[in-house]
Amino acid sequence: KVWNSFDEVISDIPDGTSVCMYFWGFPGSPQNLIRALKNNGAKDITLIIENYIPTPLPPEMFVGPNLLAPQIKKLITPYYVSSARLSSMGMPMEDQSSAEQFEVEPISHGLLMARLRAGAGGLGGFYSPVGVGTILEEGKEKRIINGKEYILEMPLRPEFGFVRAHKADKYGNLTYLGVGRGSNPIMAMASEVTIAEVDEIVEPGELDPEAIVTPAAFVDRIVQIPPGSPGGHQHLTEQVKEILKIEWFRTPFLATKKQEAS
Amino acid sequence: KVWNSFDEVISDIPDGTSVCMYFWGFPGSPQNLIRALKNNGAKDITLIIENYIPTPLPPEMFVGPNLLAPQIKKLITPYYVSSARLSSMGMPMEDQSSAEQFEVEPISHGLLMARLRAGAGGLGGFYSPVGVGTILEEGKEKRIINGKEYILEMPLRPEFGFVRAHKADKYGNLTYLGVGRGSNPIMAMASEVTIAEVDEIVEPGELDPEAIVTPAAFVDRIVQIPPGSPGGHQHLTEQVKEILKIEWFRTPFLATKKQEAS
Amino acid sequence: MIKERLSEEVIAMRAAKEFQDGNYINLGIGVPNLCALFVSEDKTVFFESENGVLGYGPVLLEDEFENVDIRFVDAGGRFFWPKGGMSFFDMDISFDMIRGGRLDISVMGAYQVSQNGDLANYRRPNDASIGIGGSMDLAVGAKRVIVAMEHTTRDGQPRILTECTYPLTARECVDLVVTDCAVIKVTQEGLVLKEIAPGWTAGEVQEITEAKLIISEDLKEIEL
Amino acid sequence: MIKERLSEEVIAMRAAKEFQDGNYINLGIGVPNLCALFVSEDKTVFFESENGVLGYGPVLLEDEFENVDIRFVDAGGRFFWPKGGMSFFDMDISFDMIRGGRLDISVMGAYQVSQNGDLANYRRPNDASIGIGGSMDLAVGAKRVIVAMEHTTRDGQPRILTECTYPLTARECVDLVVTDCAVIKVTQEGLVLKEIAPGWTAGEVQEITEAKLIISEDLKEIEL
Repeated sequence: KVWNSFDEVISDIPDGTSVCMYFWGFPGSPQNLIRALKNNGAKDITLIIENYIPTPLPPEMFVGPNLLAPQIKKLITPYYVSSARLSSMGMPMEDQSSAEQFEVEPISHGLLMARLRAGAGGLGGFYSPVGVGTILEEGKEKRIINGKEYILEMPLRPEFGFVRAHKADKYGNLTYLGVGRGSNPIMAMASEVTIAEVDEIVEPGELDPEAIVTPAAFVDRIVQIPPGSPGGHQHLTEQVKEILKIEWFRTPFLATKKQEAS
Repeated sequence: KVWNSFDEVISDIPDGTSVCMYFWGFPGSPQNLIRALKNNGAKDITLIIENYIPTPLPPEMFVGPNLLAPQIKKLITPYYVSSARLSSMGMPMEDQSSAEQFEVEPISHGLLMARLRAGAGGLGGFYSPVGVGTILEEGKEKRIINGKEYILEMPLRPEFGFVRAHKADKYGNLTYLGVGRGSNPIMAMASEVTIAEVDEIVEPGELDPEAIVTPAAFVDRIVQIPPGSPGGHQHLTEQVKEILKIEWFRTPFLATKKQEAS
Repeated sequence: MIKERLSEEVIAMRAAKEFQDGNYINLGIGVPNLCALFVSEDKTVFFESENGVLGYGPVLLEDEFENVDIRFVDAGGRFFWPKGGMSFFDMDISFDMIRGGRLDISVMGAYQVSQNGDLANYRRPNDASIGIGGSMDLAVGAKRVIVAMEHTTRDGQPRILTECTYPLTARECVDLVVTDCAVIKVTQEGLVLKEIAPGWTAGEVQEITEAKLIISEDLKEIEL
Repeated sequence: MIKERLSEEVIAMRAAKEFQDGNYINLGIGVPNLCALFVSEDKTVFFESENGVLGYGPVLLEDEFENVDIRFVDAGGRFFWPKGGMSFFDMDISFDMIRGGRLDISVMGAYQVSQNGDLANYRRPNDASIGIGGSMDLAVGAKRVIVAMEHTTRDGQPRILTECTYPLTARECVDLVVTDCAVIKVTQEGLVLKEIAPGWTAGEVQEITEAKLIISEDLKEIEL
């Protein structure tokens, strides 16, 4: 399961495939697999992603899903902001509108989790209380169960799952760091082929069997981020401290001083 | 959330309620809550349990679900063996047939997990590939999705969840020990009122936030098993070593020597 | 006459007064997030963030940014201090917690609230962006939904309406609305005006509210 | 003439020959469990147990019982040795793993198998006990289902039938049947007799098999 190159570990990704990944700011996104998918150039991808929020940062600091914009055919995401919108809000970034021409299928975070879970567990679909009376019910079957209205939602089973974990053992057991866990574990469980990038690969037995979050059976390939290189925990931590010196990033991400209420 | 008495922590359990618990041999069953429910005497209970396997052991050594037999109206379980059957197989136990007159609703372990999960997550139901063509489809709606047959299954949301964990902090975060984890976490998540018995209650901050399995929001009440007393890890470990000296128990639970194949 | 509106901080203080000891609470981006600063000291509450953390500590202040740790970030992207008793978990479990009714309170911002408690808070009409996030899940799942928002839009249009005109987040989900001039409870009978800001009359609040308000018998000035 | 049947150990050895390096495997109670003793040393396989453990070590032998640890018990109630790389998880995840197709092989016992691969292995007719356990989930979810069983009942009745007469565990799920006298593959065309025990002829196997067997072109003696 252990691979040595990010480019090689995804070299079999075909045009037209589906890929899921966690993206929610700095922690827990598969930075090197995103870069490798960019290099690979696979087209017409259905990208299932927690948040599509473009980043204006230089790719060696931090990459966002906008790096893949020209390769995306369809986006399934609970949170979509275009680069044009961010640009108009004053974020120092290029307008990538010409690349962001993909179809966007809206969903909620919780529904995304539940659809992935249904996919992970081989279910045929489920009835959701979320989305009733909203755009999410459009075109979907509804049903009253015990007097309450539900929407029939279908499982998601992505062909590839790009996962960011902290440690892996050589069998593929994974642990995470803080909120970098996010939806990585459920994406690992739901995907046909799960590829994890990790800070460190250790020998079997070095991870506490009680603290392993993703058991090896859900993980097909693992790659270690070279120590100190982009996307690794240490490197990212350093980058974030630099990034937070930029006024535009500091304001939303750090609370201002507690103000006394009048 | 911290209670001091098993009898008190379940004193509000009414007749006719539903209770779920893990039972799969020695590890991970809520021994003291089972005893307390016996003392309480609540009747007409729907018991949702991983396995209903009577035990002939003295209650101070180890109790099984058969301790509750007279109080059960309905059993939902993937695995049911009557005391009469075990007795007829030579297990040194009383025939409790007069008490074991409850209705038994069959289910599979995986379906039980999925129904509890749907209950935990507030879903209205789901389509299961398991049980098609079997007794489990009787009386249930079926549906073809993408050419495959599924059964509509309903969520389970027990009124009370009896959980056996290893450690709790005072907020109610839980960790488990080995296969004593079992279905305890999903039962904690699915129940309206979750009551946990644990080996040790510690201060918040003493449990590794990465290794907490059941977050406090799923746990309503916790009780510590007095050190060294029945149902605790240490006591149970000692009991099991005694129990395994009994021939009837040793044979199925320990492998015999590897025999050379002819 | 233009009456003085309450500040964002005061809105947050009033909303935070709803928190009970032991509550599990999710705070939305903006004014709701400020509630964390105003929890009374005799209460222990637990904040949950959709990205998979419960019981986290206070958000980092601007002069603390050398302590930034990327393990500790909330769903709004703000860094927080770790805290004893906090836990990290899969987002799948996070949303079972939310949808399964294990959160006592969700405080959210809103564009619009209707008289029967419909909520519109994820998208303006004709906006290409989609900000559903976890709002639909929280609106459906939390035991109580408290909306904290300005009473009117920037150009003075009402946000509390007979019917929402913006895309809905969820139907009949809001329990309480705290604005910069009023506290309004959503009931079976309609919207009940419970509290008003200092210097305001019930009539003045009604004037900037499209939906009809029922004046509470014990109407009083907002207490903090 | 009564032919010699293979022992349970030999059935298990033959079934274990199907294991490939890196496979995730669940073993049922009885003969299937014995397969763990016969994994060839050049292969690393991972055993999964329904109660929430993956990659556990060998089962404790009878003279090792002082090492019993109640953390380490498989779904059949047998104690095992811990092993580096093993993990414990919620049974909910265990059954997502099973139903979601992450197990390569499930080896199960059976009462009956039909010519189209239907499986009956959880209950005899008129038995008050219900032993569904995880068998229905494994039968539906595992990539390959291997049945390891005696070819006939104790009183000589066939177990490999045109149609099962016992309650079904799952339809069309069995891939391979290893018995005490034959190895039979379930195919679209029907049951193909691939291997026979030493001293047996294809005709003799057919005699104790109700379903019609297709004799494989490369029929051979069972190899271990």
